[in-house]
Amino acid sequence: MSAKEAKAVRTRDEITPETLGLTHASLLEMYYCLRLARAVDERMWALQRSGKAAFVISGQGHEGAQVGAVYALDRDRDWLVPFYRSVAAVLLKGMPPAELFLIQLGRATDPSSGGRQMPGHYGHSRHKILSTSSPVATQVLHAVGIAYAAKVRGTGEVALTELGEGATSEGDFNEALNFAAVHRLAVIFLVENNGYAISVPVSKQMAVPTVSARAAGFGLPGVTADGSHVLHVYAAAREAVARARRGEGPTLLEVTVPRLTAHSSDDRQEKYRSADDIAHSKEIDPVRVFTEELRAWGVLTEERRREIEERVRREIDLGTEIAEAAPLPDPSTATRYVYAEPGP
Amino acid sequence: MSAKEAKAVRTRDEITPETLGLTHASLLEMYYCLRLARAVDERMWALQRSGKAAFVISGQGHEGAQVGAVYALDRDRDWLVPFYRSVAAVLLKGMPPAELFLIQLGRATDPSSGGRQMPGHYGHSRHKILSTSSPVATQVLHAVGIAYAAKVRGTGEVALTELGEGATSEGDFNEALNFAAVHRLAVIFLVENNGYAISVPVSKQMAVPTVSARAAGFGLPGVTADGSHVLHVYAAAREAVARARRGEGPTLLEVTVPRLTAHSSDDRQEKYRSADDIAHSKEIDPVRVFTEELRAWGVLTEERRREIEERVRREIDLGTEIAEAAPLPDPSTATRYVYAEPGP
Amino acid sequence: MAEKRFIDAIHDALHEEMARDERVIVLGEDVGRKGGVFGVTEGLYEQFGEARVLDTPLAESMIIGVSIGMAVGGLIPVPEIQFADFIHPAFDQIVSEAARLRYRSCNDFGCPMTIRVPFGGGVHGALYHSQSIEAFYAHVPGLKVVVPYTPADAKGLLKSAIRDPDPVLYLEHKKMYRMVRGEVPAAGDHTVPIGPAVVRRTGRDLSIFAYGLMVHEALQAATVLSAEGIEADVVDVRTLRPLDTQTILGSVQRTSRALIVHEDNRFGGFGAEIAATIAEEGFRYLDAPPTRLCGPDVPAVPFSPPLEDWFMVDAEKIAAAARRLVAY
Amino acid sequence: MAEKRFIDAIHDALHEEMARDERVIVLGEDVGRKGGVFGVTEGLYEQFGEARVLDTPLAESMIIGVSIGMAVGGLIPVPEIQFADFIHPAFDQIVSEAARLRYRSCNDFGCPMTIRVPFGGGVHGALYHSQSIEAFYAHVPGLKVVVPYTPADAKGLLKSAIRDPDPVLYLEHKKMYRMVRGEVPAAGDHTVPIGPAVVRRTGRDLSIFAYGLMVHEALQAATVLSAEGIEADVVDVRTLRPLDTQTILGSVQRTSRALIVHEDNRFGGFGAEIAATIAEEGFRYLDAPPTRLCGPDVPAVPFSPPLEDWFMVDAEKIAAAARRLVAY
Ligand SMILES: Cc1ncc(C[n+]2csc(CCOP(=O)(O)OP(=O)(O)O)c2C)c(N)n1
Ligand SMILES: Cc1ncc(C[n+]2csc(CCOP(=O)(O)OP(=O)(O)O)c2C)c(N)n1
Ligand SMILES: [Mg+2]
Ligand SMILES: [Mg+2]
Repeated sequence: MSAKEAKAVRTRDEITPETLGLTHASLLEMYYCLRLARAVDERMWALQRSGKAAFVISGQGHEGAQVGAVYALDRDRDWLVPFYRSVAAVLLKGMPPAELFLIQLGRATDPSSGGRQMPGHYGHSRHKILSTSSPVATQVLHAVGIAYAAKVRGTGEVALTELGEGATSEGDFNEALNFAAVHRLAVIFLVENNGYAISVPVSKQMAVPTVSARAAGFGLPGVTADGSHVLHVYAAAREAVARARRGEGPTLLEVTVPRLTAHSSDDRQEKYRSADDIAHSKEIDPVRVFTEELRAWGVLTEERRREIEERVRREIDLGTEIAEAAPLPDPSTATRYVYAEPGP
Repeated sequence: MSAKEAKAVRTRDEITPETLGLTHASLLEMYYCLRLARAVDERMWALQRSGKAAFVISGQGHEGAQVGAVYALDRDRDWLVPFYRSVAAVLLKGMPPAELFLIQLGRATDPSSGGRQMPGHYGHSRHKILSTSSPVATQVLHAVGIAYAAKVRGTGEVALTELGEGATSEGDFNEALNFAAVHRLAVIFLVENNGYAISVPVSKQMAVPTVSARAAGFGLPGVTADGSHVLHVYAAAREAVARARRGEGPTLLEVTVPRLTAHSSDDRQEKYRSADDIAHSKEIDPVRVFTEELRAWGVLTEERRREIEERVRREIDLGTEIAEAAPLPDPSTATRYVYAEPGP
Repeated sequence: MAEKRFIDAIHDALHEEMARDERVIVLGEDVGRKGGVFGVTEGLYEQFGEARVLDTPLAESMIIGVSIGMAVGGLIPVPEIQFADFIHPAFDQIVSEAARLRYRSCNDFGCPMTIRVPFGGGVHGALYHSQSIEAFYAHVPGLKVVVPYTPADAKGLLKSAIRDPDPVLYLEHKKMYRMVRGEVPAAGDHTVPIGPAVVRRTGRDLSIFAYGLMVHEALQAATVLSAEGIEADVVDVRTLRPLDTQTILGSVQRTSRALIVHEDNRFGGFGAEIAATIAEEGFRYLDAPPTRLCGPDVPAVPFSPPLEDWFMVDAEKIAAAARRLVAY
Repeated sequence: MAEKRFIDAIHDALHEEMARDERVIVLGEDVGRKGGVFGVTEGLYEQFGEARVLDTPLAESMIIGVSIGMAVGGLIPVPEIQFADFIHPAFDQIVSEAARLRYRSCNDFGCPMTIRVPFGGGVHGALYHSQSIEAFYAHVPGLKVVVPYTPADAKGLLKSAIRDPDPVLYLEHKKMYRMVRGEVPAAGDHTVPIGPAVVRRTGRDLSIFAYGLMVHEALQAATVLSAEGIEADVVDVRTLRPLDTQTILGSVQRTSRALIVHEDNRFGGFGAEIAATIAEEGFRYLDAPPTRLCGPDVPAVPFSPPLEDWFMVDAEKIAAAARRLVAY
């Protein structure tokens, strides 16, 4: 083993609940979030398969990255600028499952868009979650602008934005890194690298093995964390948030994650992914890995697991019920809010 | 002196006509190009000041970078994708001074645009110089596409494209680096870093000291050469061309250059540049430095210098005469070539 | 003749042009191994190899910018933009570069390139997978813009576009891929010239001008109207730039009434150009105001079915507008 | 009242709004220490500091994208795009993001932002420093587009734009900066509402619709025409979106003849929308075809003086078109 490898292993060994100062309660909260996100996501697929929803785009496999990162934020004060896989992130940031199903089913009371956007386009001003669009990478600049505003206004807010590794090929991502570095803004670029942009493998997207390598050339730190291990992500994100809070500027935090589903319900991944690749993804599933880790650390008893499972199931069922009972939008509202309406 | 500094100095010392295998004839050809470019440029300003030309954008200070780089190309086979400061580059690539004045004066026989474009928008298919537009950085992708075509068609062509450091903030530049690296294309990105994007100093454009630092994160080599020393640029460019020719891919070649004039005839640089800064630029003028170097190396006698000076003056005068005598475009031609015209 | 789906006609044109001319190269997001998100480029990667069927990184400005360079370098690129909604990052490369290269160089350089773009709504695609973009690009001198409706035109226009020496924006309505079928000449080299519009149905009472999916809806409306005694001339505009004003004015001359239909937002949409041309050049023929029926002025198509239905122009809405116009 | 140049009116509006509301922030290429390439932001950097008058890196998509984030974060950004010709890289951020944020979030988020953009030809700027871009953006639901002509409007509309809760594209014709002078109310808080057009001159024989520099040319033409006994109504459209169709139709009702003038290319230009609206809603008033006089359909303005003169619409060309229209 080379010295470098030894150091990497040591660093990873050092990431334990103890070294991070995480209580059992915190660990179980993270666990609950992972399970909840997975369950919400699975229900979204069920709704689609049963013909109730037109489309799903999934966060399965990305939960470790998102829970690890968002857990490091001040969830009341900081901003989340999400993307279409941000199921776990928006749940942890405060949106209840029912709201995600309202979005999924395009109901009038969908809090993100009133049924105007496709599933997966999250947003919620009260939770400081910026509205999501579909063009990839545009949101990265918005996060940077939010961080600039925070700096000028002295609010101490940090902005965390999420994107896929595919989106890092867009000009906007690079322009954002550059501007954030020049102004040392409190923004974290969370790149969830799942190895594919729909069908295009990373090897055809970029000539370097990691996205984080991009950071140095713009003058900000770049880190790659293993998204199968929630605490690895949490450790890296906590450091990035601390840096941002101290006014030392942005961090590019890449997290390697498995994509456990096809790109979306419109895709068939068997066409371009080998059976081995798909099988390997399942092995590094962060939910599975964290479950094992918590058991090994003696945090998760079988009883606790069942309790959480039960709670998640109830919440999902309740959320689905609420969403299914909610009305579809009335076409007479369709012309509203192209522009602000005059106040009362 | 640290080991690193020592190495840098040694490396620089190694760059001599001898180590590069350059004959006196070659050195004098380079010198002639530098002087010619400077003289053409000065004449362009004179034409503007006398009211004959509406506008000048100048290459003064960039000649060392351009002559050094273009000299490393196979000027018949390879492509130049220039920008508005490419006076020296297009001269060396084959355009005679008269053509630059035809462009400057917007004459019907301007070979780049028939008087349709502003001064400084070079192009010439016969010389494999791609037509220039004004939006910065767009051309970088064109050079990459040319290199892709060369690869597919097996022509062995290399594409050299020029841009300023300011243009590296645009998304297109970054998208181009990425694509070129993925496909290991025979393209050289020549960034002429003159410290300013109009009035905006490098410190407000980027958080890193050199543009070449950007390269590694995209998976291509990045080099910074000192544009005051033509042979330093030539050495770096020759290496980049050789790499490209061997099929090993692109190089980001940054060359630091002084900007000896205002951004253009519409700018007054005293507003944003200190007197010291402007004075320092003059000291590192590549024409001046190369003249001294050639003298020191015993290549340039006073007699030779005068001969070259004389030749340059004749060519400039002749070129100006031709251009001034040329007709302005006839408005009846203005609708032509929006689309291809049917062949005979 | 063989009956083909709209999507197959496009596929076949690509296949034949690639086989015919090795300079033709297809590039874009997921066009290779996956065969495109809609399956249009299915099989090309296997047949022509990855150098000519290129899965690009996710960057539209790059896709077009690199294509321009390819064209200069002697290839004939056929870039695909995955959804019309995502062409906007490439706006500068298309408008400032591809469209102007020939003019600005006074014919020294050209830019043969066909940009294939799936567009349009009615597919639950919401704000960002439903957009119509023709108005932006039909305004740009130096570009040609085509919107086929029949499979035969889809094939023939694509072949013409690929052989055209100038950049062509080829808009394919994604709802039509598997919905529209039609005869396509099987043998020979079937091309359809860029430019001429075509009258799909003749009638004396009003002219309906449409393109893409809206021709389908207009023809259905015409059938309904015919049963009521109203005979519509239905003109499939097909090429938006250059626009066939002769065929358009000829139709108005016959009917004296013009209904212009498109799915894109009304205000500043392409219909305004057709209406303005008719008003200006066909003024003497008109017995009623040239009338537009278009998508409402909200940002593209909202998602939820009641909202989407509200947005989309269909046969019923066309028939209603036609009745009003005839009654004018 | 004080006589001001067009450029000073814009400068003053920026200055007053920055002084009035510390959330207002100016950003763009060279807007800081240099005071803008045209001098519009002169002095703001010195007065308000570099955090609020920001020299950005050279990247238009970034300028707009970051501005959107600033707006979300509680600031009121006033980004400058150095030349209209260079706004295209930001097309996606403007069209997909700024213009849609409110609609797509069903009013949960808004995007107060004023994008200042010098545009237009007649300044030896050639293909890439002369462009008109209003047709692209006036077509976009969610955006407002204003084009002032008088210094008073330049000031008043800019102030209204900055206070508007939605994104406004503010187009300033760069040829007017130092050419056009006019009275600007000196005291108080002078604003001009976004929306209403204004009749600059009344006449019974034809209506001329124009905006920006073309109002200047139209008024000059009207003076010439008046000497010949032709009285033109000249309507300064001022706001392109939302368009004041009432004032436009009112004018046509008085004159029965409409001449629509703009500098941008004719085909698919904004004039088509005005002409189509007049044709559709003012059909009964018309005694002659609504007629457009616009820039020719070549890519922007060629450089050399004879070519530029050929391109530009001016008083003489307007007067000639008006005579033809009145003689119809
Ligand atoms: C500008 C733009 N181009 C294309 C698309 C279509 N598209 C949606 S997701 C996607 C792949 C994104 O890959 P990546 O960024 O790696 O995220 P992932 O889906 O893998 O999480 C593409 C091409 C889009 N949404 N936006
Ligand atoms: C897309 C675009 N935005 C803005 C401009 C206006 N502009 C012309 S040159 C320039 C500065 C370029 O700086 P740099 O790239 O460093 O080149 P330099 O002029 O210093 O050689 C700017 C902002 C432009 N030409 N294109
Ligand atoms: Mg991915
Ligand atoms: Mg520079």
